[in-house]
Amino acid sequence: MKRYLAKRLLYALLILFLVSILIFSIARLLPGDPIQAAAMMNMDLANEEIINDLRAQFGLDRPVHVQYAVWVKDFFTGEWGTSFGSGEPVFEMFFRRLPVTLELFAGYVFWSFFIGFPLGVISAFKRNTVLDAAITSTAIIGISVPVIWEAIVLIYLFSVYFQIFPPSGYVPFSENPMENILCMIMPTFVLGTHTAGMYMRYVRSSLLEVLGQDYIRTARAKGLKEMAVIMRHAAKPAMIPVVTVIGIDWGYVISGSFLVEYMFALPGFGRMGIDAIAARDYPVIQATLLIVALFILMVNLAVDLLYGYLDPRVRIK
Amino acid sequence: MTKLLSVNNLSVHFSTGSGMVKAVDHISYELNAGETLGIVGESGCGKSVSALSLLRLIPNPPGKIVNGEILFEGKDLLKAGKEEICDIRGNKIAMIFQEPMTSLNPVLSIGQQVREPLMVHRQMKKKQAAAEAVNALKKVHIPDSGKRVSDYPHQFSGGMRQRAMIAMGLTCAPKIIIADEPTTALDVTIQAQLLTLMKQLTLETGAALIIITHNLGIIARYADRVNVMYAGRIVEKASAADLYKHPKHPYTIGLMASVPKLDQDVKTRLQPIEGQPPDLADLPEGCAFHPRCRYRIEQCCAEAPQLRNISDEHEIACWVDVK
Amino acid sequence: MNTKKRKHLNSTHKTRNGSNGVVFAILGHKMAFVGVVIIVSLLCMAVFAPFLAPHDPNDQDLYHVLEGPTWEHLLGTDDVGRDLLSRVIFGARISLIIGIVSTFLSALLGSMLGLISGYKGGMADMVIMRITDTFMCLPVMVMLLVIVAILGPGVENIIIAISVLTWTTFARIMRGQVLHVRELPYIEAAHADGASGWRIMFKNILPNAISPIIVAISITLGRHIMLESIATFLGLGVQPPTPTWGKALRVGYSYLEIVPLYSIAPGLMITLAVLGFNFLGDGLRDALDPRLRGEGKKI
Amino acid sequence: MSNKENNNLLEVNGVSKFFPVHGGFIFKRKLGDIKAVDRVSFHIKRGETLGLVGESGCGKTTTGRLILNLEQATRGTIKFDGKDITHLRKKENQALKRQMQVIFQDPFGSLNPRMTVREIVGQPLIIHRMTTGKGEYLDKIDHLLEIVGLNPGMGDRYPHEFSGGQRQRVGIARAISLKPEFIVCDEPVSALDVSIQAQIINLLEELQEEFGLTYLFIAHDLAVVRHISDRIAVMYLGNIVEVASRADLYKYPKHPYTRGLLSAVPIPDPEVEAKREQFVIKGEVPSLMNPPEGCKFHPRCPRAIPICQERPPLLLEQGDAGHWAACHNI
Repeated sequence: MKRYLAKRLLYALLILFLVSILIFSIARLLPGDPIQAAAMMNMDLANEEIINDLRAQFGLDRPVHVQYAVWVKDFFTGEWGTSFGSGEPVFEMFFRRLPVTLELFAGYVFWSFFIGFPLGVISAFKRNTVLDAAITSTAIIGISVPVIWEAIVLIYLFSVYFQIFPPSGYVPFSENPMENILCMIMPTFVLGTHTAGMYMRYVRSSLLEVLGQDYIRTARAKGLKEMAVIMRHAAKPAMIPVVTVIGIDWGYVISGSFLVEYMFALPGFGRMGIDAIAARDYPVIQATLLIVALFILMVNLAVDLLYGYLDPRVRIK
Repeated sequence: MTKLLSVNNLSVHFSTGSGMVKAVDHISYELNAGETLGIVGESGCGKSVSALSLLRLIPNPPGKIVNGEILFEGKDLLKAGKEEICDIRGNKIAMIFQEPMTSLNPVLSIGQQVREPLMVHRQMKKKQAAAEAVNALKKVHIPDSGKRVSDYPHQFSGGMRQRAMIAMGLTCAPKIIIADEPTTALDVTIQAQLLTLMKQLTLETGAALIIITHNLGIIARYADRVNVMYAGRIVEKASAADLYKHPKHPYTIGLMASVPKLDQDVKTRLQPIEGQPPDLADLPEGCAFHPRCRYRIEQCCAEAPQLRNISDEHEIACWVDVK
Repeated sequence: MNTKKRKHLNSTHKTRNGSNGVVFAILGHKMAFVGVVIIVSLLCMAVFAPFLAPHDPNDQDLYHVLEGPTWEHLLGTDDVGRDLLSRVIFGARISLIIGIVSTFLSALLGSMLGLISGYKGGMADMVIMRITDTFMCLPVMVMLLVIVAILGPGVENIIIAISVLTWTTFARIMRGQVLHVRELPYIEAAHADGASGWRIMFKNILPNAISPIIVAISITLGRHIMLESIATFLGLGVQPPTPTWGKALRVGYSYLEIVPLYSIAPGLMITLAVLGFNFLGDGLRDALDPRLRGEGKKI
Repeated sequence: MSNKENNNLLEVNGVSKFFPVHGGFIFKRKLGDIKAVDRVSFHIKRGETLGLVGESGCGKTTTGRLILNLEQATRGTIKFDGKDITHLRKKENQALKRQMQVIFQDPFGSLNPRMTVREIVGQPLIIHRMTTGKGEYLDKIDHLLEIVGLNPGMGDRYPHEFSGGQRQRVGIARAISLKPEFIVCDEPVSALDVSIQAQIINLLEELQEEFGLTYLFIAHDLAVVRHISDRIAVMYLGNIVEVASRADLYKYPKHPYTRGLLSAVPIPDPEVEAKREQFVIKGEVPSLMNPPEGCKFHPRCPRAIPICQERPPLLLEQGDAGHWAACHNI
C-alpha cells in the first residue's frame, strides 16, 4: 500500500508541474502580455516608457524560466499578486470566498451521494420494473439539463412565482443559519443534479455487472442469504468502477460550481473566476486555474487511495 | 446403497433473443450415497445447467426450472422455501465451479471466503472459523496455509485457487459435492493432483460426488456411473465399466471413436462425428442427434426416443440397437 | 492444386448481421428511438429554418417589446421586439453547427492520437498521455471561458477552443480500446499475414476499437451544444445579432420576472438536444456493446 | 543434434527469449528476466510433424512465435530452409510469411470480428500481391474455403455466424492461402468440442498429405499430440527436457517429468485406468522469474538426487538413436 501511495503522490506532483507550466503559458503565449492587458483595462493611452517600467516592475523582462520559478515560489508563499480589477491581494480574495464554495461542495456531496447512490441501488434491484424506468429516466434528464437553465427555471418557480427561497445572494451560516440553508438549497440542488444522475447510472450498471459475476454465484452456493451476498460480496467490487468515475466527474463539479455561483450570485471562488475571466484579470485567472487544478489533483489522489483500499489487486502486486 | 438424491423429469428453459431454449429437457437420474457420478457431454449440452438447478442457482430471468422434482433426503428442493434452500447450499450440498479465476471474490481474502460456510452453517465465531479455515486449507495441501490464508485470490496460482475452492466446498462436510468442470482450466499434472485429492477426501467423508466434464478420460478414471448428455437430454446411462466396454448410443460410440487415446498403437485416422453440435434454440425434430447419426432410421427424424433399459443398469435413448 | 472436394458444412449459426443488427437494436430501443426522433426534428428545424420561422429572426418590432405570447408572436418578443420563435428556430443552426463541427474535430484528433498512443506505446504514448492528464486537471468549461476570453468571441474560436479542450476524452477512450484490441489473437494473425503497421492500425484495430468512440461522439455532441450555449450565455461565445439559444436564454434571464416564457423556450431546446444525443448514445452503447457502460465522460 | 542440412526444414539452435520485468515509480528499472525460452534446440525434417508439449507457461507458445519471427530471439539462431531467419530485414521477413504460417488456438479470438470470412482469408493474398485481379482473387478464396470444407457461398458472412469448428476451418484456410511449406499449429483444437476436434485433426492430416506440409504442433493434450506427431518434444519451464519419436516417448519415457505428464492424462477406459501405475508429480510449477537452481524440475521430481540441485542437466542422447533427454538420473 505504501509503494502504491508513494507512486500516486509522485505522479500527482508530476502532473501538477505540467499543469502549472500550461497555466503559466496560457497568459504568456497568447497575444498580449498581462501588462498590456492591464493597460488596456485601466489606462487609455500608455507610452512605451511606462510600459517598460511596469514590465520591469512585474519581472516580465527576465527570462521565461526565471519568471516561472518566481511565479511558483510566489504561489507557495501566498504571494498571488493583486487583482487588476479591485487591486486586492488575490490570496485574501480567495480565502474570503472559499467557505461559500466549500459549502456548495458539501451540498453537492449530499445530493449526489445520499440521493444518487441509494437510487442507483434501488433501481438495480428493481431492474426492468416501472420504478427502475422512472429512476433511470429521471437520471438521464438530470444529466441532460444545462445548469444555467435549471437554475433559471428553479429561480422562476421558487423565488419569483412561489417565493419560497431567495433568488440569489448569500448569508453566512454564522450570521443566520436558517437563512443560510434557505439560500443554499437551490444552488446545491442544481449543482448536484448532474452528478446525482451520473452516479445513479454508474451504481446501477456496476451493481448489475457485479451481480452477474461467477463469484456471486459462488457466494449463493455457499448458502449465504441474499442480503449477505450483496453486503459482503457485491458492494465492495461494485464500488470500484464508481469510485474511478468520481475522480473523472470532479472537473464537471467544479465547472458546475462556477456556473451555479454565477447564476445565484453567491460570492464564492467560482464567481470570482468568472468575473476575472470576463475582465481579463490575469493574476486572478492564473490563481483560479491553479487552485482548480490543485482541487482536482487532490480529489483524484483521494480517489486513488479509496481505489487502493477497495481493490487488493491494486494494493498488493 | 442408499438413495441420496433423485432427480425426476427436470426441465430448465432459458428465454433468449432467439426464442425459448430447452437447456435441460426432462432428465431423471439418481445418486447413491458415497458414489461418484460422472455427467459427460459437450459444451451446451445442459450438463452445467442441470447441476446448477440442483441448488436452484439458475439465474432467473432468463432461466427457469419449469418442471420436475429434485428429491434430497426425501424433500423436494424445488418446493423448499428460501431459508431451507440456503440451509442446504454449502452445507448438505456443495458446489465447486469451473473457473477458479472468476469464482472467487477478488476483493476478499481466501480466508474470509473459506470460513464463510462455517460461520453461516455452523454458527461459528469469526476466530474459530478462521482457525478452521487454516485447517481446511492444510487439508487440500496448500503449503504454509497459516500465512496464505490472508492472501487474496490474485496472489494464488490457478491450481491453488481451485484447492481453496475445494476447501471451501468441503468445510461443512456436505453429503453431496458437485464439481462442475473442476479442472478444465488447469494443467494436466495439477488436474490429476486435484481430482485425486477430491476423490480421496470424498472417500474419507463418505460424500457422494458428481463430476461434470467433457473429458471421457476423467470420467473413466474417477466415476462409478455415467450419464451421457446431448442437447439437454440424457442419452445414455450406465456404470462406467459398462459404458466404456459396450457403449450403446451412437453419440457415445462416436465420441469414443473420435478421441485420440494414449494407448492406441498405430497412427489411424480418427473417426469424427460429422456435422456441428446442435443449436439449442433450433433443435431438429425427433432425436436431436439424428442429423449427425450414421445409424439413423426414419423414426429418428420424427420422434424423440425415451430412455429404455437395454440391460441391468444400462439405459439408452435411441430407437436403434447398435450391435 | 488437385483437391478432392469435401463435404460442405452449410449450416451456420443464426445471428444478426453486424451493421443491420445495430440499426434494429436502435429501433427496438425505446429511448434511442426517442433520441433519433428529437435529433432528426432538430436537424430539420435547422435546415428548413427560413421556411419554418414566421419572422426574420433579426427584424426588430419596437412597438412590441418584451411581449408575452400573441398570435403574431407565438412565443413573444425580446427587448428589441424580435420574434422569439424565429430566433429559437434559427438558433438551432448555430448550435448544431458548433456541436457537430467541434465534435468531429475533437473526435478525429483524439482518436488518431489515441490510436497512435495505444499502438506505438513508448515515448509517443508517454507524451500524449501526460498531455491528456494535464488537460484533465483543468475543467473544460472553465478553460473554454478563459480561451474564448483571450482569443475573442466568434463561432470559429468557439469551435477551435472546444475541440482543443475535449479531444483528450476521445484519446483516452481510443487508447484504452487499442491497448485491449492489439493484444487479441486476430491482431497476431494479421502480423502473421505480414500486414504492415498501417494496415494493422487502420484495417484491423480501428474497426474493432471504434464502437465506444461512436457512443462518445453522440454524448459529446449534446455536451458541446451545452458548452456553446453556456459560453454564449455568459457573453463569451457567439456574438449578437446571430440568433442562438444561449443568447436568447441570456435575454430571458434578464427579464425573468416579466416574460418567464422567454427563458423556458430556448433552455428547453438546449435540454432537448442534449437529451436526444444522450438517449441515442445510450441506445448505441447497448447496441454496439452491452458490456460497455459508464465510461469516458467529462466536461 | 547433428543432421544433414538439406533434410531439415527448420533448425533451432540454442534459442532463448527473455522478457525483462520492470518496476519502480516513474523511472523504470529492471527487476529481472522472465526466461520464457531458455537455450532450446531442435530440428524439424521436411514433411514431418514435430509435437511440442508442456503445461501452460512452459514456453511452447513463445517458441512458436520465435520461429514465426513474431518475437525476436534474445540469443541463438533459427534456420529455415538453411537460412538464418533471426535477423531479417523487413522485406525478407515479409517474404518469410509466405513460407511459414500459423494456426491459432482460439477460434473465437483469432478471427477479426469486423471482417468477413472472405476478407480474413483474402488479407494475406492482398498483402503479398498473390492475385492479379478481382476475379482471380475471389476464385482463389472460394477454392480455399472449399479445400477446408466450407461452402464458398459463406464467404460474405462474419465469424460470429459460424460455430467453433467452422471458425477453425476459416483459420486454416487463412493459414494455407499463401501455400506455405511450414505451419505452426498453436493448440489448434484445444478450444473445440470433443466431437469437433477429430474433424480438425483429420483436416490437418489431409492437408499435410496433399500439400506436403511440415508442422510444428504445439499442444498440451498429450493424446492429441501423440496422434498427429512423428516426433515429440517435451518442454518444462523454458527448457526442452525430452525429445523422441512418438513410439519411444510414449512407451519408454525417460524424463521423470514426461512420465508424470503421461501418467496424469487419464485414458478413457476404466479397465486400463485401474491397472495403470500412478506417477503423481507434486506441487506447482515454479515462477519463471525465479526458477530453481540446477535442474528446474528438481523440487517436484520424485527421483531427484543431490546433483540435480546444483547443475542443470544437458539434453543428451539416451540409449536409442534419436531419443534425447535432459536428466541426471536415468
